[in-house]
Amino acid sequence: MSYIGKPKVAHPKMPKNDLGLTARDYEGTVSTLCAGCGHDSVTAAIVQAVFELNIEPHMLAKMSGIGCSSKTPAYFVSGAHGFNSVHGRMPSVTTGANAANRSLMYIGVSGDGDSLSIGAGQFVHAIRRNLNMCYIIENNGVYGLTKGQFSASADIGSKPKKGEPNQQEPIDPVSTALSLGATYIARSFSGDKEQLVPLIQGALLHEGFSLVDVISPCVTFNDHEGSTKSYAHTRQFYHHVVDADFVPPAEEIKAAYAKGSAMPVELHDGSKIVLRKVDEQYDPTSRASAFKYLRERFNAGEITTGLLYMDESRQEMHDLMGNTRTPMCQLPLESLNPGAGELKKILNRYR
Amino acid sequence: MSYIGKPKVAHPKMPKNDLGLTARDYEGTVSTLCAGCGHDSVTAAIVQAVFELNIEPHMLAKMSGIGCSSKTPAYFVSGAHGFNSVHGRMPSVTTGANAANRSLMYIGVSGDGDSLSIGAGQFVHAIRRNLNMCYIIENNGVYGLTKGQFSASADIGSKPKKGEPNQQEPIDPVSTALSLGATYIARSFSGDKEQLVPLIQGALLHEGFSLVDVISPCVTFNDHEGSTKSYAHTRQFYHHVVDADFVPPAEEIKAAYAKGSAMPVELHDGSKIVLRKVDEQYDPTSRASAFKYLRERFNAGEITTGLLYMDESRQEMHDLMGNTRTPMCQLPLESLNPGAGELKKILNRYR
Amino acid sequence: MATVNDVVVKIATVNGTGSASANGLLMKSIFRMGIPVVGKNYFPSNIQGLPTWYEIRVTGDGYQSRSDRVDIMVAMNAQTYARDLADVSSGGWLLYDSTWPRHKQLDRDDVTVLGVPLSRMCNENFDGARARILMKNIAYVGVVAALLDIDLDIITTLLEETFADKKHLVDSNMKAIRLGYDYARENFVCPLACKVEAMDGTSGHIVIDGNTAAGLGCMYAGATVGAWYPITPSTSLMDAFRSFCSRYRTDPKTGERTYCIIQAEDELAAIGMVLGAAWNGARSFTPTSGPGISLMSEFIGFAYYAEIPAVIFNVQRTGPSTGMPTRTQQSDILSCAYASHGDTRHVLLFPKDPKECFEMAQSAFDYAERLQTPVIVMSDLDIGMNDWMVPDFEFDENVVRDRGKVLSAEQLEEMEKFYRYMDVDGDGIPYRTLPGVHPKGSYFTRGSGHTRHGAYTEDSAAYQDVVDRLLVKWETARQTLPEAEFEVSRFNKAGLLTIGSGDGACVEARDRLAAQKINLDYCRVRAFPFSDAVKEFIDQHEVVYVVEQNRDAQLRSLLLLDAGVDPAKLVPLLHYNGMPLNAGFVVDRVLEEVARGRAA
Amino acid sequence: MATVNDVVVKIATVNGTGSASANGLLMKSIFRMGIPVVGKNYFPSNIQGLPTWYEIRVTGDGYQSRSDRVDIMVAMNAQTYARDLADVSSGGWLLYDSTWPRHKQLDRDDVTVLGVPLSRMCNENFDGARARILMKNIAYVGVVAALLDIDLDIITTLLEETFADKKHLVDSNMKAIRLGYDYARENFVCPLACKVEAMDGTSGHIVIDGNTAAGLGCMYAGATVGAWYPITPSTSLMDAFRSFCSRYRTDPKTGERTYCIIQAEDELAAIGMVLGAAWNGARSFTPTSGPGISLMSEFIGFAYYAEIPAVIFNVQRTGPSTGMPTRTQQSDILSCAYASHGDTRHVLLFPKDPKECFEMAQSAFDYAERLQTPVIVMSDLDIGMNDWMVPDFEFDENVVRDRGKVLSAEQLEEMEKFYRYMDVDGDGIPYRTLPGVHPKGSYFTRGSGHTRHGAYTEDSAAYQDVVDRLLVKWETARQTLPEAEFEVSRFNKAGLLTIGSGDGACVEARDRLAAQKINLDYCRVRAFPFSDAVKEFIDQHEVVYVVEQNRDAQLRSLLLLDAGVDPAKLVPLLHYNGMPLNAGFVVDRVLEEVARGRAA
Ligand SMILES: Cc1ncc(C[n+]2csc(CCOP(=O)(O)OP(=O)(O)O)c2C)c(N)n1
Ligand SMILES: Cc1ncc(C[n+]2csc(CCOP(=O)(O)OP(=O)(O)O)c2C)c(N)n1
Ligand code: SF4
Ligand code: SF4
Ligand SMILES: [Mg+2]
Ligand SMILES: [Mg+2]
Repeated sequence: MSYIGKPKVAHPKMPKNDLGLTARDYEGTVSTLCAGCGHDSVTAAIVQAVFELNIEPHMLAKMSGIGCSSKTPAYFVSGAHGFNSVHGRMPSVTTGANAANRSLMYIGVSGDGDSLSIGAGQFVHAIRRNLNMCYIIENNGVYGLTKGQFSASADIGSKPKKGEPNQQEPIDPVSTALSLGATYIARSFSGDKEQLVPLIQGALLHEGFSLVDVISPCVTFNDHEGSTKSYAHTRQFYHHVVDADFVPPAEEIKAAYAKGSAMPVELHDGSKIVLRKVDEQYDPTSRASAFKYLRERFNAGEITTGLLYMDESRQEMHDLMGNTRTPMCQLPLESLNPGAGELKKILNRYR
Repeated sequence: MSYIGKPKVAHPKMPKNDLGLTARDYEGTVSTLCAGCGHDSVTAAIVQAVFELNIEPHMLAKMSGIGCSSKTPAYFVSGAHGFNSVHGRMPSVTTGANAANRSLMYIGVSGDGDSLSIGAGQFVHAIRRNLNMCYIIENNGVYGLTKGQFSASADIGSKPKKGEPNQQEPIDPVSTALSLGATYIARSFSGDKEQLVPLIQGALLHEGFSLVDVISPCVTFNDHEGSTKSYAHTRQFYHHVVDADFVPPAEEIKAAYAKGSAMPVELHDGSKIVLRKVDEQYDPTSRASAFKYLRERFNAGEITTGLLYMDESRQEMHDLMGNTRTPMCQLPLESLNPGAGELKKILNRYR
Repeated sequence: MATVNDVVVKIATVNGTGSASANGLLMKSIFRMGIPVVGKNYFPSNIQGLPTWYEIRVTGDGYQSRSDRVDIMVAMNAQTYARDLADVSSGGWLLYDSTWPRHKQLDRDDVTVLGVPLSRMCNENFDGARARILMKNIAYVGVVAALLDIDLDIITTLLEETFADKKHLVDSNMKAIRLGYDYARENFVCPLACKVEAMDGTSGHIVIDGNTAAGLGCMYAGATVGAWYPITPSTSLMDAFRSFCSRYRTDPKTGERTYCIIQAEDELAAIGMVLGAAWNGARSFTPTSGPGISLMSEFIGFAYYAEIPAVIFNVQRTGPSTGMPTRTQQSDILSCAYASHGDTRHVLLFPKDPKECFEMAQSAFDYAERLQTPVIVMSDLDIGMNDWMVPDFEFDENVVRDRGKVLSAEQLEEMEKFYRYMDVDGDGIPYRTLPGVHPKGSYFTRGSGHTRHGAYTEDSAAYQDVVDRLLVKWETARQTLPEAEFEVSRFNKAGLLTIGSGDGACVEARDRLAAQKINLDYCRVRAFPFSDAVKEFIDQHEVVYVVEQNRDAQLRSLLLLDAGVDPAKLVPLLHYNGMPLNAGFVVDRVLEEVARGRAA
Repeated sequence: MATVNDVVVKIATVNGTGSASANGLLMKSIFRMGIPVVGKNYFPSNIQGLPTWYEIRVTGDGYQSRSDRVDIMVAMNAQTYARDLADVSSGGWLLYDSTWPRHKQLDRDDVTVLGVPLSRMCNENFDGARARILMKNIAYVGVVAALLDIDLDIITTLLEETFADKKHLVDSNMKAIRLGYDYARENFVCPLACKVEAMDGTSGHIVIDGNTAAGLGCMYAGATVGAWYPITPSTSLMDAFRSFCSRYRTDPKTGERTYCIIQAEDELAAIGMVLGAAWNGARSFTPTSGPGISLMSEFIGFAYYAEIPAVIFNVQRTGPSTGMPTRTQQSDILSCAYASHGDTRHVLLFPKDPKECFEMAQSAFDYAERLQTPVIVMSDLDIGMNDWMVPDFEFDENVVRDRGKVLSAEQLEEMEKFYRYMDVDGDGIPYRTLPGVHPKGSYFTRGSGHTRHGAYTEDSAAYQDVVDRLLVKWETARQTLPEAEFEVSRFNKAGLLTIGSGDGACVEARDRLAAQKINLDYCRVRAFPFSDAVKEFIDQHEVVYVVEQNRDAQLRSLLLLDAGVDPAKLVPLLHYNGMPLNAGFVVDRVLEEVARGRAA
């Protein structure tokens, strides 16, 4: 939705990445979201993440469904192809896209409505396939675009602007993903870019399904008092357990980590994620203990954030199937059939 | 599917329940499933469960989707109304049916394909609403009716009759239900009627969503060596943790429980479920610890069965909404509008 | 040209700035003066910050459709200024906020530009950013009131009603109104040549949108289960049902509810819930729009074949796929008529305005229960979300609603054996039973092949027997559904035929064409399958102009297939750019066809 | 009546007992004798224990459709004995297992009953329950071989081929064959009056089912991504694709695959995957059946509007809803042609047999990529799952497949700016780009309103511009798609028109009618939209009998809507009980119409 073009004049002194591009080159058209919408902050975090990762814009594929959140791929990396599909079906489109071309990097942006209601089935099955993608849920507890109905992530007791508080058990994408065995699971907050950017970077580089659940308040319909997805509530009950830093392949890990221990995990491309435990108790490598911890904190009213679970050992979809590394869509058509002679032989089986 | 009628002659000495009905009165038409199919044993368990519970046949509603498993409601309680819906959509139909008439007892029979693939979204949301129903998954790891494709519950490494072993992470309905907060979660085995019958009885009487995940081998497509959903494999790795006994309202709990401690839980109608802990470690009242335990056993290759989680404190769908106890469908139409006079007043708001 | 009670005011603003209530106030105040009005809202598919327009047509002669001209443009949005100025009809006026300079180059000789320093006035008189923005909108209402000569007392009363408990809001709003009003009277010749005058054209009428009317109708119909998934432009239907029910269907003492609204996880689930509830005997419904219909189609076919009542409101929007969710069209006619695979066809009702939404919301349940099949009420965004002036709704408490052929416990007790799908009465409609009523009533509902007895079958003859009977039922439906509306004279060779929201523009177009000596008979179809009278209407004319709001002549297609009329007679007049139909379009297209030698 | 190479054998068994391979053996052996055969399998929608039938028509004159008589009934299923006996044509034979007594009361004077103690013989000669059941089936093959005079050497060869590595199985099977064969020769007059004789009617032909052929076609087309959700009767299409690919598209050394088959979680996901893959430039497809089409319809509309190629195989089955999944019909024509809400229409291809399944499986990708739109190949259960005798498939390695208008990196490099939805060539087909190819190619694919430049829009004119262009593309499709097949003589006033699997019965019916001096011209339509020649064919005849396998005359409906022909000319001949069409039905219905005074 772009009535106004955005001027793309970059200041000559703007920092450039290894490709010689500035952050400006990773922007999109002007956002049409409400002023202050959390989603715009996530957009900014994505811009920074891909800029810093030196991703060639046209090698990124931006996938989405329908919703305010799902509109955002238009607002970052104009140079990337985008696919704004139908409501709740981004995962299947991304699955097919990835099946056809595994050489692109896939970033999917979805909403809590898009992923946890109409899209719940597809969300679950993308995880099951360990689809190689970064899946971001811009989680605001409501349907923004259809004007403020509760979504399935609304917490019990969370109050709407008018009407009665939600009574239904929320679906927590993180626990669901843990129960299903997603291989990279993070939670963050649109208001915490520092935490969010490296989590997205890790998610982009992790080979397999990466979930980044971002609390992203809807200022228009769900940012009032009593809402558990408001800026105020999130800030108050926000609890980092494992933060992450992303370290590109070439660089050495030299930063000093003040709080907690640091644990570097090597990714497939040689880069590293350094996990910084803020909470010593937390073990981001065990589904069982992660789940237990999360539930206990949830019961205590806390919002646990950070890189909550990571498993680099499981193969992603193509490798599970034993597929060629050449993108399917680049295989020459002629190479894909055994020819007229072989056809004759095949037919002989049917005589 | 009934080419042959089933003779309904009950032996005069057959035991009768409080309604004066024999188990025969709770049978259905002749099964058209393969000889030896696990689903037929589940059918038998259901017959026994409802017979013993003295349920009036026409007060039971039998709901299903599509699949061999989903056919079974035709094979029990002919006197009950049945709704064989479309593939994967039994939960929504049951939700609507229950919304309209909360006085019936709802038993839904589904398959792993029906519930975990096409029906995953509806399954998840029925749990979220705490819909008052007994939801049975006849889990055989394959699509029986479409001839043996792996389902989403197939275990990693499980071998098909021909072709390659499954590589994808299974969806375990029990862990998923735990992560979503289902209020009664059980797992059993079609070959263990003794364990299964009381679990179904408890599920029927529990006010809220009850899941009974039953390993129910498909003899035709998934009962060979190497299959983790075969009779042999299940028997071998089967591990009871909490068994349950059902005690009707009137009766006192008098049985002596040999192994482990017994814990009676009172249900809404005054009857009780007595949990018999087979494994002392197991705590069926904590989602967090149940999940942890299940994953650990799963990693050890064990199939944990029994009444795995129970929470009598949460309200079911109607009560969450504050609905009248009178079934909606029995409210006289005339009582449902404020009349012509009030209409005039309403219209005045629009002048 | 000087006119009285014939003026079109269009207001261009940015959404999310509170202009909606200002525009409503303006429209209502004219209505309260007894002058018929038409209001149309053109809003973007986002929440805040994009251009939005509101158009008020003051129509002393009571036409129902939007106009094709703009007399006064209130150009409050700099972003669309150029386009808005271009839209003004020759001789018209453009009102703008003169606090800031404007593009003088764009000026038109034939448009009078009126500048009012709205922002400045409001900044001087009000505190706080939000209040200043809101009051700017109210202030332009004051300006327009002065320009058109709207009664300020009526505006005051309306504000008092709106802010019954908040006197200070009445005062601040009136202050803003006054700012605009006084500025206009001081600086311009007021009223303009196009002005309003109190008349008696609105008594016995209300101003309401179709979704609210349908929601109210559902409550009056005794619907108890509503399942839905939010989608523009149908969302406000369930909102209305909820708000009426929370007032009238909640026990004041216990708080107990006699309605159950379920926000489903998607449309597949919503329709599943409706079927489950209907199977159990509740009146149940779901409102949706195009994409929802696509998703519901498997279940709609199930309901057709298993013969389960279901009421679906399709508030149609523009386009295939997501299209333009905030624009109107009638483009789901084919997809609804034949929703689902296999041989299926479905009953459609076509309300023309909110009043028929109210009525059909009730009768839809009767038809669904009588015919044991889905009934789709084909509303659209124009009807559903715009404010229409319509005659007061009526409700006759003595009418006993049709619940169809449902066997009672007593009837079952007396029967030897109940068979679900037997055509006992020869009308193609079998008897049904409700779960829990009587042991003899039990049967197994299925979408797989079944016999007239309700048993599973794969037998060719037994299968065909049932689907053939469904055709008998279809003919019963044809006889049962609401008759079309006709206006026929003996002399006319040509007719105009339309459905739903096309009515207003067609009625007006007929008048305008008649003024040019082109007389057309008229038929407004109200249901599918079509009655015999519709077929006769077509048969009796040389040419029938079929006016509809889609690209593919979908209504015309159904007429060919279901009424079996001569295609040569049916000339499509297609309007599908997403804007509501207007009379000008119909007039122009008919004139074009007449010029080409078509009968008139 | 004594006949040579004109006999129908029907075998009634219970499913899950291994009779399928016995029946295949019987059919194949006749085919190997050079005699044309037609095989039809009528199986239940369950896995084991229900009645199932296999029908072999030996048709020396090479007709393709099932017959309307049964000469020899092999009644192996006590449950259906009565019905099977009733099905035998007068003068025919019934073969049964005389190990057990049978219902003598049911006997017919005009049917010769032949008892063979199959179970007893097999119990005496084989060990183990499973082997005995299997061998009983093989034994009746022996009996029939004797009765018809089938060459035992051919049977032996076939068994040797089947059990190449398992000599002992060849022996045991031959032993069972011998048991039946010898018993028959000893006890009955062999061969019967209806018998077979080697001829040269099958060279250059194969026996194959349509799903296997389509799967093979997909491999030859270079499809790389197949996404699907299992559903009868389409499942075996993906099975075939998988098995061909595992043989020919797997690197023998590394095991690396150049194909990616994804079993989706449902049909909504399957079509989503196809679109995602096609968007990225892979040839991708999904096989499904009716319920799957309903579920896919939202996405099909998206693909139409966003202009994404997609190949869908709809192997149609009987009924609305779940219907009869193991019976055939052509009843998804309307739902596929107009799948999805809004103004949408889709390209359909109608293969008549497995050979055309092979060919259209390839050309479908060409059309989809050329037209940038979904293409639905409308097969059915009869074609897809039955064994058809068809001419050898051909594959020309020199034909360069049409990948449509895809801009290369070089082309993009040279362009100033790329706009996704511009009609550069005037054929309504825009250019597209693939992700990852070139920075200049990037654009945002969306199902919401967009302009010719690919930008989001809510502007009426910009919106209409794009949907109007889609109509231009539709006309290009009309010119592009495969032409219908015609047989026209100058003298005939009436024509027969059909699609797909209706061909065989129509061809045969024409011959039979001609024998009665009723000569009909013929048109077999192969694609929708219809070519001009189809319209001309109809225009040039006084009456055209439209033969189709559904209740609602769906093909006729499309002809009215898309070809704009005179409805009075199109007489529907509808067959929809789930059995494959046969010539007798067509002949009878034409005669009825002629008797009523229709042209012939
Ligand atoms: C099939 C279908 N149903 C309904 C809609 C209407 N719709 C658009 S966005 C949306 C919900 C969006 O919620 P969420 O994904 O949480 O996004 P947010 O706007 O909150 O970012 C709905 C229901 C649709 N576009 N398609
Ligand atoms: C929409 C739709 N897609 C596909 C099918 C085909 N289908 C029938 S049953 C089934 C799977 C059943 O598997 P499961 O639920 O595990 O039941 P089981 O037969 O194993 O008991 C499928 C895919 C269908 N009926 N409807
Ligand atoms: S409605 Fe909410 S989610 Fe949507 S743009 Fe506005 S603030 Fe963001
Ligand atoms: S196929 Fe499998 S699941 Fe189906 S009836 Fe047979 S054994 Fe049971
Ligand atoms: Mg949201
Ligand atoms: Mg299964």
